[in-house]
Amino acid sequence: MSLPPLLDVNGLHVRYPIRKGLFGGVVGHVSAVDGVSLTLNRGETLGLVGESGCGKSTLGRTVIALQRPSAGNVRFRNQDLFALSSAELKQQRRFAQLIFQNPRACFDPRRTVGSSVRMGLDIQELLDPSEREEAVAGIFRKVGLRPEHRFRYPHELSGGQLQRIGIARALILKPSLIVCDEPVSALDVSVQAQILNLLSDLKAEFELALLFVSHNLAVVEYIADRVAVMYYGRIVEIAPTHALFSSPRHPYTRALLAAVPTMDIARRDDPVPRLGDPPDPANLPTGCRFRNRCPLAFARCAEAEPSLVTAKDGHGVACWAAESASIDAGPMTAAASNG
Amino acid sequence: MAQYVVRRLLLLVPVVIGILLITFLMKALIPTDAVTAMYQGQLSEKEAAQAIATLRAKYHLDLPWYQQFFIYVGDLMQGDFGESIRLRKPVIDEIGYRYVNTILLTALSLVIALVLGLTTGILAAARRNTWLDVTATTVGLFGISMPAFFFGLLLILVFSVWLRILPVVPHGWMAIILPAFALGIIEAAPLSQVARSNMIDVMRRDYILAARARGQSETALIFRHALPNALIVVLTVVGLQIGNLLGGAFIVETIFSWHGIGELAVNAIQWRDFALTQAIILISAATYLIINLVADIMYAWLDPRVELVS
Amino acid sequence: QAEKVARFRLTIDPEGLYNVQSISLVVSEVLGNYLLESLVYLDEKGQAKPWLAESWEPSADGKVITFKLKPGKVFHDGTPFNAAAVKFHFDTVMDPKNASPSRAMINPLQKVETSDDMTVVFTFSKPFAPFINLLGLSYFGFNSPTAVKAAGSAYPRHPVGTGPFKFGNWTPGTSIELVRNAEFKQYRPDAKNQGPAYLDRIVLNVLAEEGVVTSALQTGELQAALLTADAVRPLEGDKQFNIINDQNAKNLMFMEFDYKKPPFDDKAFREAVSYAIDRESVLAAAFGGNGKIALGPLSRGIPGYDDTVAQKYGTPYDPEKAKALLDAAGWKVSGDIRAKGSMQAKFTVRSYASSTTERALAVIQANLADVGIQVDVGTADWGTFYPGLLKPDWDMDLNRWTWPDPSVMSQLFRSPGHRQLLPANPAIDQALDSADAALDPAKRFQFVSDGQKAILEDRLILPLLTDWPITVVRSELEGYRLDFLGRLYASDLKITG
Amino acid sequence: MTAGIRSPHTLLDIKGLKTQFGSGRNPVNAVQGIDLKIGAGEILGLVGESGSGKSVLALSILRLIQSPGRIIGGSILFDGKDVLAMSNRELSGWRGRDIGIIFQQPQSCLNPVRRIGWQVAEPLRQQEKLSRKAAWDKAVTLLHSVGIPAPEEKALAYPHQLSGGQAQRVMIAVALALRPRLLIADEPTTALDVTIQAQILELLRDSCRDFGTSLMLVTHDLGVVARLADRVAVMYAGRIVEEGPVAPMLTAPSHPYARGLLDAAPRLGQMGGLRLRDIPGSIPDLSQPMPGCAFAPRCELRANLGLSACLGELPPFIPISEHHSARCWALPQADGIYSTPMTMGA
Amino acid sequence: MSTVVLEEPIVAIIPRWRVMAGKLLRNRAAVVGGSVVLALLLLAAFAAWIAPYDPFKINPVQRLKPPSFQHWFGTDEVGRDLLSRIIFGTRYFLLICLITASISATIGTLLGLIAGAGSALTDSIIMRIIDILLAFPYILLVLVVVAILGPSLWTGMAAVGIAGIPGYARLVRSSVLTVKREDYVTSARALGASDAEILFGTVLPNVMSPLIVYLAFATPLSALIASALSFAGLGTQPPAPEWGAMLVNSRTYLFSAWWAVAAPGMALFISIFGMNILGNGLRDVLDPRS
Ligand SMILES: Nc1ncnc2c1ncn2[C@@H]1O[C@H](COP(=O)(O)OP(=O)(O)OP(=O)(O)O)[C@@H](O)[C@H]1O
Ligand SMILES: Nc1ncnc2c1ncn2[C@@H]1O[C@H](COP(=O)(O)OP(=O)(O)OP(=O)(O)O)[C@@H](O)[C@H]1O
Ligand SMILES: [Mg+2]
Ligand SMILES: [Mg+2]
Repeated sequence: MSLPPLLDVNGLHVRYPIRKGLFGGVVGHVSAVDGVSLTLNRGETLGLVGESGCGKSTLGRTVIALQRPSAGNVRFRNQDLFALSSAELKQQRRFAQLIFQNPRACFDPRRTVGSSVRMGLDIQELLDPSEREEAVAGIFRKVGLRPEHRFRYPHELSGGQLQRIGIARALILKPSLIVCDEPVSALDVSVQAQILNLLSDLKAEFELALLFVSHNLAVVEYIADRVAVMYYGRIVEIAPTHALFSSPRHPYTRALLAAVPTMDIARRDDPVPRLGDPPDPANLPTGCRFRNRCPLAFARCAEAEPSLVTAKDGHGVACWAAESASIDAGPMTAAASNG
Repeated sequence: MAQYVVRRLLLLVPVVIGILLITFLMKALIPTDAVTAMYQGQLSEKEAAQAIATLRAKYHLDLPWYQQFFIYVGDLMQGDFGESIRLRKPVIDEIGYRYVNTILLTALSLVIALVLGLTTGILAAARRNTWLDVTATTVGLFGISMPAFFFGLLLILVFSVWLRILPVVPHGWMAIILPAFALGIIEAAPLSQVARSNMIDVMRRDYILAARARGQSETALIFRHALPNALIVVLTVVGLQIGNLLGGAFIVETIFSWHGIGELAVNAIQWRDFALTQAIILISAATYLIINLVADIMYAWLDPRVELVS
Repeated sequence: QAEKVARFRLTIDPEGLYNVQSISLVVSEVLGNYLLESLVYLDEKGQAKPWLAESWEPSADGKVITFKLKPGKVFHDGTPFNAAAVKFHFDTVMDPKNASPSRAMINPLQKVETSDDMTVVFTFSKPFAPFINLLGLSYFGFNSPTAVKAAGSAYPRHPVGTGPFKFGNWTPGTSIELVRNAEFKQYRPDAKNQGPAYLDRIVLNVLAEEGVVTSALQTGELQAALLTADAVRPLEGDKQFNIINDQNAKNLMFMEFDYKKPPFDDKAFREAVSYAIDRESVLAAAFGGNGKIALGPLSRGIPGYDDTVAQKYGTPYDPEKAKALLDAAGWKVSGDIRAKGSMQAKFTVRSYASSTTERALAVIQANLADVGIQVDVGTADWGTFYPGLLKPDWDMDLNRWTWPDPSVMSQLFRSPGHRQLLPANPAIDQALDSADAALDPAKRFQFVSDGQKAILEDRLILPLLTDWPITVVRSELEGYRLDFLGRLYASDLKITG
Repeated sequence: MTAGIRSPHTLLDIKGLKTQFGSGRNPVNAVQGIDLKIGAGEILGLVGESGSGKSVLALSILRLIQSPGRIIGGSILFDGKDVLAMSNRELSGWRGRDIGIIFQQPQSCLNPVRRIGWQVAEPLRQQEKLSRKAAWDKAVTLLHSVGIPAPEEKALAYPHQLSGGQAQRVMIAVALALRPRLLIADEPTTALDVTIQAQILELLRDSCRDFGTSLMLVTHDLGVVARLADRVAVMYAGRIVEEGPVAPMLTAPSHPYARGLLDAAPRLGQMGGLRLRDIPGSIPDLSQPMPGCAFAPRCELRANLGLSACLGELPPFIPISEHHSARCWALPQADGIYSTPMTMGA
Repeated sequence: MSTVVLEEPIVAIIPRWRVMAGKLLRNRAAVVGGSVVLALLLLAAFAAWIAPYDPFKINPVQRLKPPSFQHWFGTDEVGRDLLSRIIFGTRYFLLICLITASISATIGTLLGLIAGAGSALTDSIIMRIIDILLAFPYILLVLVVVAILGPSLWTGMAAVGIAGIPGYARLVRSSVLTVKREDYVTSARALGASDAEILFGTVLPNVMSPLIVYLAFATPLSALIASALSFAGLGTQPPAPEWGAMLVNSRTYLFSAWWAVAAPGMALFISIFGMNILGNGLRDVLDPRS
């Protein structure tokens, strides 16, 4: 490939101070993103999965410069986002948009949804003011709503409708990247299906790159081209979707996959691997951060943190066990022999 | 915890210095000083002018305000609040007993306000939209809408002149009853409203629903589950109210001849007795700040989500 | 036998009970009524009579007065009252270090000497007629020098005098207790009781709010209190209460002008304003009619007040005349308001904030509006009002004085006047200077009368009224009587029933 | 397969239950006449679209509906006792002791200012009249039994000091404290991660088995249902549209809505580039009158078959097998009507 | 391509303000309070036509006459018609409310916005200033300001206005802190909106409803404080028919001419009461949970 990637994230770190008490004294730090590097090409969808609180949203927000990293950089459309002036950044913003998990929370309750969608055009000063309203009506049709829906307030719409409008709001700027932060987690299955279908249609039509954050593996499998698995600030495994789901290499990925309840009644009594309680994010174990929950953990895991090693087939994993053994995608319970 | 308190106390320093600075700036802006004001209406001639000059020099009133400020702060460091020009005695002597009076009055009225405000607020919330709620709310609004002196005089009329159960002229401990009630009832009104709306708010929370689902009786729900939560907000309001009580009770203090610093404050300003005004401001501000510190600590104690960290 | 206690009202807590330092009303009231005695008292005609003094003798040139004291008076602390005590008091007042507010009153006094234990000699820079009457004031009542020296700066909290009551204790801000002086001998012949007081104790309660005082009188928690006319109304007609008006009151409410500023430099204008005010209405509004309107510049209660001058030269309410005067002076009516040339008759009247001045101002405003002069009203607390007087930039102000002697006129209105803006007026200045120098009462009164006339003729001020302080006394308290200077015969007080 | 084992004893018997919110012109009919039975020891899965009235039904059963909502009709019998006729006093004795509930948001259901131990012990003290000490000890035991590590310490913690999974376990401990005969779990794992969800589900299943507790499990995750439920009821717009044993319900549901729901759920490892089949449109406005089948406006089947009855008349429950029935006018002709093949099944 | 337009019937959309107005009209408290405020506005606007007499016209003969057919509310200590004074007093009352509220609300809101949205440093500087204002005894603050500027209606109002700043600042700050974490604010930022655009375009409108409710409660309180100023002799200048001053000046008549106290007392009470219950009503109406 000669073209540079659309998005190139390099050694990104984001730390949050932990504030406590009335005066918010800083008592420690959470490394929400702890050295993440990844790339995303035009029109590609990267799924980002992982446990709640592992830093998916933070990563998503940082790559579109809604959050300053404490280290590392993000190149977007060949520009270092954090080296831009605010006017330049504003221009870049047009091309990187965001959709949130909770559609109800991401609309200003005091504006009609039409005006919320139009706001992007107004701010970015796209189109002639007289054409903007028409453009909004058009994008409403595009996401499967009637233009008349523009005049409603968020509370007058259902969650599914609002999520469509959320997509419309991002789409109207004709972005090249949309970060979707759990866009369907708050919706029930039937509405979720509507939104996922809509997204995959639009993705094709607009040559959109998506960074699709979710903890629902099935959803990610459905929409993503590649999937990254995150565990407490790090990417522990990254691979093309099919490869990841058919032959997961990191024990955490496998545990995740095993925990997803299937609708297959025959397997309802299958034992589910116990992972133990999640660690305190401010106080992760030394060495491999997964080791205290890992059935494969051995001495080396406590000594040093494994780094993400990408094989030729594009399948990357950060695990000592995966490196030292020839991992085949056997069931996890059987893979404990490395201990 | 101790560290936290120290840190909080240190935070008070800029506030206190700010207050001091502001008052000195104000002093520079106020168009008279105590000496001139004291010789008001005395038949003034050249000699009076000389007396004024003498006194002004004695109290450094002839210096620019910032020099006065440094002198004052210097004295303050040594625990010297200065001397009241009007009263010709150390400010502390006058403020001392009045401060005690004010604290007594504030404390008692606060107790009354809390008892009245909480019971009516909780009752109103528990019996929401019944006549009881309407009555409590109306009476509460009545308290808020009533000028203090008007209310004070009515209390005297009823309890002292008609019923003759309490003295008009303050003597002994009985003297505190009427002013404490006057203040307490007035302050109870906003407390009652806050308690009511917070109780209503808390009673709508999921954990109350969950507790009800566990078979808790309504009484237990209100007192054991909801009240501790509602109290948290009430506490903040109380902390703020104490500020009002400290300085704002002057009308009640005047009417009931309860000689606290509120009454003194008004006089001190009218006398342009700066050392006195200054000390009152300082001491009320300090009290306010410390009480709010205590309130915050209590807040952290009531609300485990808040942690005191230094 | 039960202790006899009377309870009276104080309007505010005294700042300290030492007449060298404070001469405020409340301090004078406590000291003058109960604790201190003076060299002279004024009889019902305003004549100085011997009290602690036996006799006095001015020198021929009028610059020296020699006082002989009555023997046998002792201070509450047991030390004798003598010439040294008198000298000590005046020396303290005159010492600039003490910045005594009473010093200015006796300005011509140069030195005080004692020729023997019972003789005091006062020397003046010029003959100083007001002196003898001033001595009757509590400002010149005597403190025990021993006690003053011993207590130092604490003395104002522990006064020691010779009066019928001794200082007991003081709950700051709340009350002052006075106890009977068992050794007391009355040196004032006009008191009914020549021995120690009948009452064992007097409690002075600090009560600011009048409504509260009325209530306390009704419940019997107070036996007597000074009140305004309004507060007295509910007690009127009730047999339980005697209402005492001090008709000897020596105060005057008046208006004055900025004489340097047009149109107030024009006598015709001042005169028109003077005719325009309905004093009876002011009196009714401000004091419930409790007092007397004033046409002359001196209060009726002051010896030397000349009613003929007041009637002849005064400006009784006559709005038509006021209008005529304004017309004549070139103030043309245009709409509701007059104007002369480019100047509109639109001014401000300022005063200190109190319910009485505010109501008076309401009437004044209405009266002036009737003749085409529009005034705004501005009141401020003393602290703001008083220094404003010294900045000559106001149009008119409403003011009030209280003083027992005709010398008030020279203090206030001898050029350049208390506001430093009066032009020299030989007629006024000479009459007032002479009045202050004439030791012979008859002569002095002539000058005082001339002074009143001159001030009136010049329309220098606009006298309004004298109000009578009202004391309400419960009927069980007997013998509540005030002398010419408003001092109480405290040893005469008796409680019955 | 453990599904389908029916206990002879009916614990909860709901008939024609109707719950309404608000009054005035347009009350919201959140529950529109529900008939439902739960047997002793049985696990019933209740699924349905968001807003279909699952939570309202759950709260109605416990009579926890608050103003402006109220139960306007029907009956609830719990072990033969008429729940709707209970006095407040009887209710508070019954709740907790005989019936318990767990909600979706465990954190917000725990009192933020009370210690965990206190909250677990509280019903024991109130209902079992245990002493403070005894209640506390039992609370610690309970916390241990739901898998809280170091229960003695954690009993002293406050809710904000717990993770979501721990909080949900505490909620379960509280609900199980009095060993109720029926436990209602309203989306107990929706807020949790899959890994923790798996543990909680296991815990619920084991607890029910151990204590013989019946469970009504509200969810819209069919995977969860597949894991736990013996029987499944599908709700749509305030009504149960299909009810039956778990196996047929998850493999061959009869009601078009139940089927649509099944199709819409993405399945791990089985999508293979297939497009998700969504149900166009959204749940009807429950404040508008619905004379016929509420799903009719969205129903492909109705459109395909051109049925007219659907919009005019509410279909009755039509039995499919012994314990399986559905409300659909198309049912008698249902064989082979579905155009797409099911991707389900082992 | 999924451009299927959903077959959802479009129900006629009621504008938001009409929804609010409808809610307001159905709220009894708000209606009662609102009518009081409306009545005040009408009285103030048409005082000259409604009042039977000149409120400044004194008549010493008619001093302190009890209510009668000529003078419905009686007369005051200089014989002015109390009814007329009360009617004209509405202007002062409303003026005081308006001025004090606009001073406290604008400055307080601005400070609160800046503190809530600004950097940690700005926040702590502003909050220290607010602390100072709060710790400064309320009434003393007012008195000192009046002492500096000289007493008049305007200085009194300015002082009361200043003293009211901390309440607004704290309220707005805490609302801003909540609102600025909302996703819709992040959305606006993602669209490229500048800080100012976000603050005034998105954050401010969303802190309006607690602000309006607070306004309805705090405003009448400042009218009460203004009357307390009159008590200290620093309030409105006579002969302005300002209720607080009238009440304070007539309080000695409580025992002898009750009507002189009752008229301004009731006027003040009813107005403050009305505004308070309007506030209660607004709170219920603006509460999204209701
Ligand atoms: N503004 C913040 N301040 C402090 N800590 C934060 C902040 N935002 C997130 N964190 C912490 O950073 C970590 C990662 O949070 P993040 O929201 O990125 O996780 P997530 O993977 O998106 O989780 P979820 O699935 O729950 O959305 C968490 O431990 C969280 O508590
Ligand atoms: N307090 C209430 N006031 C008014 N309507 C309500 C109230 N609670 C619920 N409803 C309505 O009742 C209907 C059913 O709601 P319910 O919460 O039972 O749905 P649900 O099936 O539990 O949905 P979810 O899956 O989102 O939890 C909804 O239309 C909802 O709007
Ligand atoms: Mg997230
Ligand atoms: Mg629900």
